[in-house]
Amino acid sequence: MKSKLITAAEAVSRIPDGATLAVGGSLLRRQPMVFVRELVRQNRRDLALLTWATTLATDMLAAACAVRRWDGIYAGFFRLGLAPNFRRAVQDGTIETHDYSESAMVARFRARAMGLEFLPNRAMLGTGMETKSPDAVKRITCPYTGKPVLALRAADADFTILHGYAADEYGNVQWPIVRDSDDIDQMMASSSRRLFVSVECIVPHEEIARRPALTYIPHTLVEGIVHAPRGAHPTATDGFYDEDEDALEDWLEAARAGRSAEWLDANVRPLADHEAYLAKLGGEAALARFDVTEREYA
Amino acid sequence: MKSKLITAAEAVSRIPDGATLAVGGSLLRRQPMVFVRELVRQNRRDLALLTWATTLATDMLAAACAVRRWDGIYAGFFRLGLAPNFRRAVQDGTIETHDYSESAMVARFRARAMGLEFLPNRAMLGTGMETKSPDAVKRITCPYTGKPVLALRAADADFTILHGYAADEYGNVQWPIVRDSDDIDQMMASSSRRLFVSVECIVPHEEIARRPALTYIPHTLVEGIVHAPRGAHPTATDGFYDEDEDALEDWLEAARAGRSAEWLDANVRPLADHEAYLAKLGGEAALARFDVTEREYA
Amino acid sequence: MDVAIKVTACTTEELMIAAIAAELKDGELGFVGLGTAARAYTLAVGIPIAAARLAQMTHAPAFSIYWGNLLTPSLDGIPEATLQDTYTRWQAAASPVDVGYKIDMVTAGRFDVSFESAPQVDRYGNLNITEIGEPDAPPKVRLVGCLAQTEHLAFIRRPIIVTDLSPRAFVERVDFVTSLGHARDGETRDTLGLPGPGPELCVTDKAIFDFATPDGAMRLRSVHPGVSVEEVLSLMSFAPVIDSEVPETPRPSAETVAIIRNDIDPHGVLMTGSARERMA
Amino acid sequence: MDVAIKVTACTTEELMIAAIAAELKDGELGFVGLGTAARAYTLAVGIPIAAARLAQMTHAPAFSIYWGNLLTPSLDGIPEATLQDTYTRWQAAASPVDVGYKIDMVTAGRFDVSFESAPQVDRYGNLNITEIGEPDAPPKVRLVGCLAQTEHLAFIRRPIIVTDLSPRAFVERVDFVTSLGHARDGETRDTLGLPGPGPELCVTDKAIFDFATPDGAMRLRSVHPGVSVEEVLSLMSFAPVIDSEVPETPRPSAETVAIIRNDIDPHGVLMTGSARERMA
Repeated sequence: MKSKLITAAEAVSRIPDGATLAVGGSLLRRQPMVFVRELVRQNRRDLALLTWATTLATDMLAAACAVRRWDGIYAGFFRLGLAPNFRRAVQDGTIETHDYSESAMVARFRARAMGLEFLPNRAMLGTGMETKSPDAVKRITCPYTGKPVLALRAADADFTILHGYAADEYGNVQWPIVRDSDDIDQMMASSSRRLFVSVECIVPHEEIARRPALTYIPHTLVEGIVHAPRGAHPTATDGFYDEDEDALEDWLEAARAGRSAEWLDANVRPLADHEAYLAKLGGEAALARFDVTEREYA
Repeated sequence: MKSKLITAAEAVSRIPDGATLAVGGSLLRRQPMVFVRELVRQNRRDLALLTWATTLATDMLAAACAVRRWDGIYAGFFRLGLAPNFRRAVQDGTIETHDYSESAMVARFRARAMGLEFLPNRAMLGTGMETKSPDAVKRITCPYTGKPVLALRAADADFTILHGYAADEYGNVQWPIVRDSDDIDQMMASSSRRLFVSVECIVPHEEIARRPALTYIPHTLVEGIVHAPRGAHPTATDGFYDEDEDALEDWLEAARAGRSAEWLDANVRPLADHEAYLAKLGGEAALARFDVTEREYA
Repeated sequence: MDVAIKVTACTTEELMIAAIAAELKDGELGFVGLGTAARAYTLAVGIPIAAARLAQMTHAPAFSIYWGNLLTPSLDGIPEATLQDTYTRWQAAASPVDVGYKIDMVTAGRFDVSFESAPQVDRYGNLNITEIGEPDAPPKVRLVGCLAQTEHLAFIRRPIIVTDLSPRAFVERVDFVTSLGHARDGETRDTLGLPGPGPELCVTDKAIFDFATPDGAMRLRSVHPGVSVEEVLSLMSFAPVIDSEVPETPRPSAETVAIIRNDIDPHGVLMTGSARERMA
Repeated sequence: MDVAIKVTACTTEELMIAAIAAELKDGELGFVGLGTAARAYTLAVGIPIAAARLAQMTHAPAFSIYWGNLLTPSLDGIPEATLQDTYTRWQAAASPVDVGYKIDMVTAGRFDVSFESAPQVDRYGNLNITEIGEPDAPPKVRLVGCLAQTEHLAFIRRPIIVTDLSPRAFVERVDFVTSLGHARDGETRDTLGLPGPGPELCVTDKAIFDFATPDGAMRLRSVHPGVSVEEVLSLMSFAPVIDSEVPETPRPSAETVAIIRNDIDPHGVLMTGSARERMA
């Protein structure tokens, strides 16, 4: 194995304008914000996003005018409401949307992870999604029943960005025993071409090797691993820290008022890196209040 | 949740002659021997087996003339050689075989777990398996590439028998953190209609609920849970005990000599149940020597 | 005992909880989704979870739910906070390693009942949570997407719609079909081969509907106490099938109301978006 | 230092190990399967693992293998016992919860190299581990099945066949195609759209073959020291393509032999089915 430790800036510098990008996390949990903020800093344009239930990651990229297309199951802010920047961009025609139900999106990622061009799916038969994305949704006939079934095209991301828990320097990423995995991060990793993962902590390989069943992303899939404590802030990382609701509300207030561009100019673009971002928030002294009480990783 | 604790005899009494039966475990690990021995005792006939890499379970059922058909990826005895009874029955035409490669068998179980009639697969294109089982392997055309792809029919087992680690009385079965899961037990459970699981130990529900991510078979899938310590003997249960190689060799010696029917008459049919089986082997005093040194479950 | 046990009045939400709980059977498995924002959370999560717990505490002790990534979460004592760690540490029977297992359970037909809220519901029970506007143009209003609502209506045996009655929500024809009800443009569940029978009930703040009609159109099953058929009709953009006699939705007993208030949701966590006004 | 370092002679297995190790590149991922019974275990598991470890210790420190359910198992120090608990507790980078992940990695083209042993190999590199006999009748000899060998030849970039040379094994046409080589009955990998290029090498106890011919037929690449082309041909039921000059398989250096004997497999666990006879 080879060390794959890199910086977020280096990882993002490899992602060109126009790339198709799978973005991990679900709802207010494990949004890969370190990479997202770096994409904003590096002024990336014209991205096509593939997501599960996405919140801040997509809304921030929409605010930065970085997105031309979105495929996913949900874009909003969970209990905090809708995603203002994403919504406006969709409504004014800047972002093209391709909607998929959960089993359909799972089928698309699984197909790619299995090396297949398509997987069959029946959930979207007769819905608006069947005709909305004809390039990736085709009706075929089941050779056993003669009934219709949809062939859903494999999700093909050029790059994949995820935020995870603990990893060794080689890129073996493990989850805690008690966790919340209502997302498709593992599936996105299995279907990735070029994968970057930020993690809360780097641990010795010996710790990984002791419990190999906890490795949900193996080193062979990873191109770069980024050490980024609190990397999902202001969203949560289960087992590490909770959401920063004030920060989320602050974003949403600016977003609803149409001031997100200014917000990014003030709070993201001038900061050199994730360390500077954490320092601006007051560092550990201010952020430790979001920590969960029982942690599996120190 | 409702208690689902039953005896192996009760579980097997619900499986009729002629049933299609998915049989768990892989190689010399977690063969569901408690159910297999009970199937022999109850003199079941005409079974169609669906297996992963099967060893003693299939060879013993073949010796008992209980099998008419086998679908699977492997039937042998791993480092100990071939499966003598199975082999003879196949060669004399008593057992019909339907061979699948690993991704093909996975596709068949996944299809059923996903509620689909088929999944696509390319691995078996151009092989002997493509034409051997025309009822479950049909060539179709990929709607995206125009290339051939095989539609593999969902595996449809009437009953599924597995041997697991620890469960609560409701049928939530958990695995240890360090384990060997080179099998498709979880997939077989997810694709089952009527599922019976024997386990090494029954633990309080509170212990299960503390670490829900370790539950690999949830109670909603389970019809009956059987408390059967050393239930995989003479094969191993990872995390609990190793193979009993002498017992395996004893079986193979009789099997190679064509004396398996007599062996079953002497060592399986007269014993009332699993407790009697363990007692005949000398009980804990004799069997504790196979225990692994580090155990997660007491 | 608390004095609440003597109160015969109940809130609309308590009536809805009791009505839904009555539909849940012992040993069944229900799917609870998620709700964006306050009222949607109450409709999609709060009311269904309270109904599930009420069923467990009364006639259906072995009724289970799947919520988030938790199968059969313990519902005795809903915590006050619902930040991430509450979900992470929630006691449950299972929390699969891969959300694919949950969605497979749905598409394999392993769920009995589910709960749906939607900004648009139409005559045939089609639901829209995706976008409002004309086809082939950017939407006038972008909504959240699809989630698993599509699967619920396609595969689950008895989906129950839980949505407030309003002319904007109850439309003749949804702008976009996120989830197929009983028919759309001549295509039926049967011609498509969808395994589930489609939505069974629609529980609102004013009345309960079903789809027990030859063509699967919505039918008024009962009106809540104090609500007239005319009021119901005034809150819909289409006319449902109405039988000659429309019964009243049964009021929950005082005991049931007390259980909801004192035992199931004492902190009001589940009803954050509820007005909690009392019914007469 | 051990005196073994001075020995220039080596066993056939050591020669095979060194020849295979030379094919493994830094950073690549190899698939090691399983072998039924003694000699098959040596060919399918022992020699490949020793070759992988030799590559790691020499020119390819970041060469990884997947073996059983272990991704990148530690190979420094092969344990003496190989009962279940040895595998359960083996240190590794990952051991996925579901064997489906491993097989998906194969079908998605994530493996560079694999190692195959088979009772029947034919001119085009088709392999048979399933059954021997005529089609449409019970087999004369039932073998083990398919395992993932089908996937190896379909999807992996450089499958390496590792099998002892004998007329019974090297046949004109395998009775049953478990794994498709370069052609069969006019159907080619190309018409079928198989992603991998097919078997690359065939390493035997007497010679090494490749398939560097216009129609993908087997070609004699080198003969082992002390083995003649005639002897090779006498051990095959078909004639491979033979160039005018057939080189000798390179002998491993004394250092390499010492590493194999002293560091990689000091207990002889990997070579349980090996005769360990010394070559001249």
